[in-house]
Amino acid sequence: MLKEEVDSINDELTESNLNLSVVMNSQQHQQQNNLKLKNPLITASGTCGNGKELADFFDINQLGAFTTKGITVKPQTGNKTPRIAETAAGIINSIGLENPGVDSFIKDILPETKNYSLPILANISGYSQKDFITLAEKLEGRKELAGIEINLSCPNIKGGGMIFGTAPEKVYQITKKVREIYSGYIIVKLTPNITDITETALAAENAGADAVAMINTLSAMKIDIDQQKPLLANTFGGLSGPAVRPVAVRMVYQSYKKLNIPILGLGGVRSGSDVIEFMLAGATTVGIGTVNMIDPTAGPRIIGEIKEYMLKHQITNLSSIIGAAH
Amino acid sequence: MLKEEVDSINDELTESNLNLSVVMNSQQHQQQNNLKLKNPLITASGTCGNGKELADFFDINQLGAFTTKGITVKPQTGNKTPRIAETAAGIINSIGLENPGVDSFIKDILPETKNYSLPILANISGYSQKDFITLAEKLEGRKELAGIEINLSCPNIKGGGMIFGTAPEKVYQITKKVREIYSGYIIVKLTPNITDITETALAAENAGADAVAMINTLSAMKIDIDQQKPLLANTFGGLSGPAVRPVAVRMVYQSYKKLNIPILGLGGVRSGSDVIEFMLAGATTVGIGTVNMIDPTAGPRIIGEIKEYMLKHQITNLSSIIGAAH
Amino acid sequence: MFKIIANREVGPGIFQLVLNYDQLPQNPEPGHFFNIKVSQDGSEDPLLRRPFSIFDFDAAEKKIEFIYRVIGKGTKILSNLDNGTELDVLGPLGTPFSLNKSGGNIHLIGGGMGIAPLYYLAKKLKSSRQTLYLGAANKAELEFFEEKFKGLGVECHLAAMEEKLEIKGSALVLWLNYLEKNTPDYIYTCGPEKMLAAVEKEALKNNIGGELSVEKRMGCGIGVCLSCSCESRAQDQKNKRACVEGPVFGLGEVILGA
Amino acid sequence: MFKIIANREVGPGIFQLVLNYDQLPQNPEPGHFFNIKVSQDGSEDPLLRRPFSIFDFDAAEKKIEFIYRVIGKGTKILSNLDNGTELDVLGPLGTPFSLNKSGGNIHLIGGGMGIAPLYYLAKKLKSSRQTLYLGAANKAELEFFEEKFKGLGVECHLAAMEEKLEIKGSALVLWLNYLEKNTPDYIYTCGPEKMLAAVEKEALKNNIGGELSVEKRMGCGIGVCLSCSCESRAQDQKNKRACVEGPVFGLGEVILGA
Ligand SMILES: Cc1cc2nc3c(=O)[nH]c(=O)nc-3n(C[C@H](O)[C@H](O)[C@H](O)COP(=O)(O)OP(=O)(O)OC[C@H]3O[C@@H](n4cnc5c(N)ncnc54)[C@H](O)[C@@H]3O)c2cc1C
Ligand SMILES: Cc1cc2nc3c(=O)[nH]c(=O)nc-3n(C[C@H](O)[C@H](O)[C@H](O)COP(=O)(O)OP(=O)(O)OC[C@H]3O[C@@H](n4cnc5c(N)ncnc54)[C@H](O)[C@@H]3O)c2cc1C
Ligand SMILES: Cc1cc2nc3c(=O)[nH]c(=O)nc-3n(C[C@H](O)[C@H](O)[C@H](O)COP(=O)(O)O)c2cc1C
Ligand SMILES: Cc1cc2nc3c(=O)[nH]c(=O)nc-3n(C[C@H](O)[C@H](O)[C@H](O)COP(=O)(O)O)c2cc1C
Ligand code: FES
Ligand code: FES
Repeated sequence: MLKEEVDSINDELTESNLNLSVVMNSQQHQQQNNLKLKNPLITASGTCGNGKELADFFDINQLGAFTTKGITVKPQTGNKTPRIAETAAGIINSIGLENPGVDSFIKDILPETKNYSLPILANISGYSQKDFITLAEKLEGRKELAGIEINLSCPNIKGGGMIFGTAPEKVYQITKKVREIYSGYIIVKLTPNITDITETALAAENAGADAVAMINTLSAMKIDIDQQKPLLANTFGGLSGPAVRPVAVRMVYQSYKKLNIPILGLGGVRSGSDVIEFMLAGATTVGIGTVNMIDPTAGPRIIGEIKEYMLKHQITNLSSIIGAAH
Repeated sequence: MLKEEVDSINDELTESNLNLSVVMNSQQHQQQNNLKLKNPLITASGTCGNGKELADFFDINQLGAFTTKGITVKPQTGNKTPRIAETAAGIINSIGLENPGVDSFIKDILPETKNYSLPILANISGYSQKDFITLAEKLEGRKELAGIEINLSCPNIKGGGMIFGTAPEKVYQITKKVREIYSGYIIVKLTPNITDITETALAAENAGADAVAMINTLSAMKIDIDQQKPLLANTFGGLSGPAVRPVAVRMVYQSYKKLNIPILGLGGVRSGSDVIEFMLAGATTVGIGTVNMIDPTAGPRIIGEIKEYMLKHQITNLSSIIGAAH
Repeated sequence: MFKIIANREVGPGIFQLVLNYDQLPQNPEPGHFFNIKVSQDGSEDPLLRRPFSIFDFDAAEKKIEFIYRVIGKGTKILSNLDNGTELDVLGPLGTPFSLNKSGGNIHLIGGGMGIAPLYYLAKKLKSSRQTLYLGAANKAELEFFEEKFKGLGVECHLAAMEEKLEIKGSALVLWLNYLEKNTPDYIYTCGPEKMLAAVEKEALKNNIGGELSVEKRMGCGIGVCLSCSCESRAQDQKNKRACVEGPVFGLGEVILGA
Repeated sequence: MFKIIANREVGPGIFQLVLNYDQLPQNPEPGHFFNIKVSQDGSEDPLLRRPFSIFDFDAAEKKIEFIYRVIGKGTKILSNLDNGTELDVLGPLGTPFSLNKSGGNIHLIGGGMGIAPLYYLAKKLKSSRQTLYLGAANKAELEFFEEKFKGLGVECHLAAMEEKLEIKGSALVLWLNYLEKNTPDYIYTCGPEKMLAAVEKEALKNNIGGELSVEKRMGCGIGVCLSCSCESRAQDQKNKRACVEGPVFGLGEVILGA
């Protein structure tokens, strides 16, 4: 295209008439329960605290939605430190779900989210089906929340998350139970530590999940060669960051055509280009995790980069590119 | 330790009395079939051609062993290009096993390896159990080879490698068949695209493999966001390089205590430290793949770095650190 | 915007980094740290920022100064950046030292690069009687700091592990040698966690109050990831984040590890 | 050992990189390429080397010269490296242009950065009658090259996509405009694969022989990984590696893709 032509088109399509909004459809209650977001960016659980800290850096209402740090039934102090190890283009974390427990979450954290005008999602983790039921019951009806994200994939807890997340029938059972109790939007977050993620994704869909999120972290470790022992106090942890993005994008791409529910794609997003990559693969929304730890203003920067891409490619409605790489 | 003390010890332990040799035990024929290597470095299949090219850069006999590019029964021209994509600290390849076929391998390539004095391993891939049987039959008795590496894990071939490699019973069957035919050293190379790699590793052991190699590449993809389509002509490819090392080390660590046969650890090795990391996790030998593509003289450099580590930590016998991080 | 105006070796593998800034969210206090991105031009490795304590600060000239030791990949890359390079820097971060004991008899105890946060502190505590107990591997590592602290009129005692200065040994042993003769009102200490634990134990045993600064592995430095949690000795047992509630803690406030 | 002695912008986003070497395995010929590691100090990202064709070579002064366009992360990082930086460089690699048609009427057809390998070639073909057909986005991208080639006495025809020079269009269209009037004995061409395919087709139709240089995505550049395979038009159908048998191929030798 000649430069003048591009310029003249750009005259028409300007930042102000770009439409970045996306809709995460709901399986259950049709339209009225859809999650409508002003843009596809959703903070990834555990990498953004509960909003307060990032709010020092920018207005987090600019984001599509906010996911809170994972909560459990009881308070947890987490794993021993070191809890984090840096690897090539990635990090391994074994935080171990340090959190104040669901009751404190409801009493102390949820009220604070009232200051925000964006949808809030609570990320929940459990060690048994009963845990998930308790969490769903306690969160049901909480107006502050747009929905919950069931974390079936945390690789840091012995005998816990990982086991549910790799067995399709367990994913189905837990999702189904939670679905019976919780009426808001339900996202099931899946582990990539699995032979075929489409099996667990389909299990979640069949059990009534409104959406799936992929991926949580890849089980990984690092050894301190001078100490000759694992670097993390917990031995194993979860790998995230740019290193894992090619695996995450592959999983989203593989799942897109098999699923009828929307996908929240995440893993290693650093820039607007990466968000576009996930959407082209089939993600309706895209999570930003590790990047916030490095660049606290990543959210608004990425939104700007998405807009640049839309202008360059003359895309008016961002949602039109979902799955376009197939 | 005081500097003088360190110096005085170093006087005794010098480069020349470091022992880097390792032994890969054989399950089958006890001692006489053991693979004795002067050091733990083994070239990873597909990243070093068949030796000739690297030999322009250094004497490859300095390495522990050499693994040839994967061969199939019939010649293959491989996938369409682009066959390679760069990712953060990694690469995705979908070469698609371009190779001249086993007959040409025996006729043209094997004779060339006679110039080398290090053990040569042939990497074999197949689309069916029959393929593996054919390959084993053709390679049985070839004096040029110290052994074969059964690639049950190439993620690039539709309906092929990936499927065998993720089902423990298939791994068992194929290994068993090959074992009945092939009398040299057998390494079974496993895929990391699996929920629990210890299951396939144990299947290989139970079927009579002498060793397992882990990991092959992680299934992955990259999308060209300007073209809005997968960057690789083959859509999917395998991720290798430093990005995957934390996953590979975790898998070796997990498997070490469950297995009685030695592990060839690989995935993302760049330096001597990385070799040490794999050995501490439980690897007896360590593969160097992608690094050779970037630094053709990586082999000798890494050997030097291992020696530095041994001097620093006063380690006389490198094999004494195998599994020491447990 | 931060720009490198000096990045020079001031001891073996020890660098002084001076940055010019155009604006800061607030002026740093002693004990604050900054989180510096060392990879440039979109390289994803190293991925995380690197935390460094403020070593010196000059509001008039808009300069912040750090002292760092080359340890691994990140500091190696940092040490090769040239003057004029623009750096992505977050800070000041964390909770600084309290200066309310100013005027008393103060001991500064630094192990290795633990010296870094103590200089700007000493500057701010100028009205106090200050004694520095500093340990490192060898004399060459200490010279730059000795000169700096002497310039502030701080009494300096130096120890090295590899050669005999005042003693051959650690900052801890050095300090203990003087503790009875010269008992401080308050101490500030920074260094390896094992040393901090030992100093804390001795101080508490002798009923001496003080503060320490810990170096925890950090993911974010801004309180969102909980990588840097320290177990609290307080009743509620709520973990404290080294990057928000710390890196400065009161003696006895958190459980020090290895 | 290779050291940067110049790295400057000579057109919009186009850089000239001059390296001093202390030794080379062999002197480079036109069409050879070098594989340059752009990440420094152990950073693993970008991981792969970046291939660049030799633009100019001076054995007496031990200088090799490249021209590159800033495309993505790798070239961006490269463009920010300062004089004095030591680079890890492999080369010369690949199969160069043959110079046996020297003396005839030669056309050089370059699209965009496809110009890079043609300058040193033109220098070596000095005794021939040479005409350059060069296309780029705009005039600013062409100026540096026009001057260089004119300096060799090469007749230059220039086209741009964004503004009318000799024509408004591609190097291909420009060349076709002249093909009948000035039919060459031999052509050398480099540029986007689509352009190469079109040039090849026209040349073969007109029974003109020649050579082209392809830019294939490379893993290793030394023939070990088979990332750069080109399908051969030869009987045996054996793939050819762009990094070993290429990047220079005879017209019609390999199947050109998109
Ligand atoms: C609050 C705070 C203030 C600090 N102030 C200084 C200072 O003023 N001067 C100075 O020289 N050093 C200081 N350090 C330590 C400094 O951050 C590390 O030496 C540096 O991060 C090492 O990076 P690397 O890439 O060279 O080492 P690598 O070992 O390659 O780093 C790998 C990872 O481990 C982390 N890491 C390694 N060592 C440490 C450490 N000691 N503490 C925390 N994280 C570590 C790195 O940040 C990185 O994420 C401080 C640390 C903290 C937490
Ligand atoms: C034999 C050969 C000679 C070349 N000579 C020149 C030259 O003289 N001047 C010049 O400006 N460019 C030349 N190129 C292209 C140059 O290598 C790429 O522009 C450069 O690698 C882009 O790197 P990047 O990190 O900036 O881009 P990115 O797009 O971020 O690179 C991502 C990956 O794709 C590869 N890649 C991207 N574009 C190309 C391309 N066009 N060809 C091959 N690989 C690509 C990169 O090497 C890298 O592995 C040559 C390519 C080849 C194969
Ligand atoms: C420090 C840290 C803490 C995390 N905590 C949680 C958590 O509590 N619940 C959860 O579902 N995922 C958690 N995750 C996983 C992320 O939400 C995300 O799925 C993963 O990191 C991949 O995305 P990224 O590469 O963008 O970080 C955590 C990740 C990190 C790095
Ligand atoms: C270009 C390329 C080609 C490969 N070809 C083969 C192959 O033919 N057979 C095989 O078993 N593995 C093959 N692999 C996998 C490697 O042998 C190795 O298992 C993997 O790359 C991980 O190690 P690395 O990170 O050190 O490269 C290939 C890898 C690459 C990058
Ligand atoms: S480093 Fe992330 S919370 Fe402290
Ligand atoms: S790039 Fe590896 S063989 Fe050509």
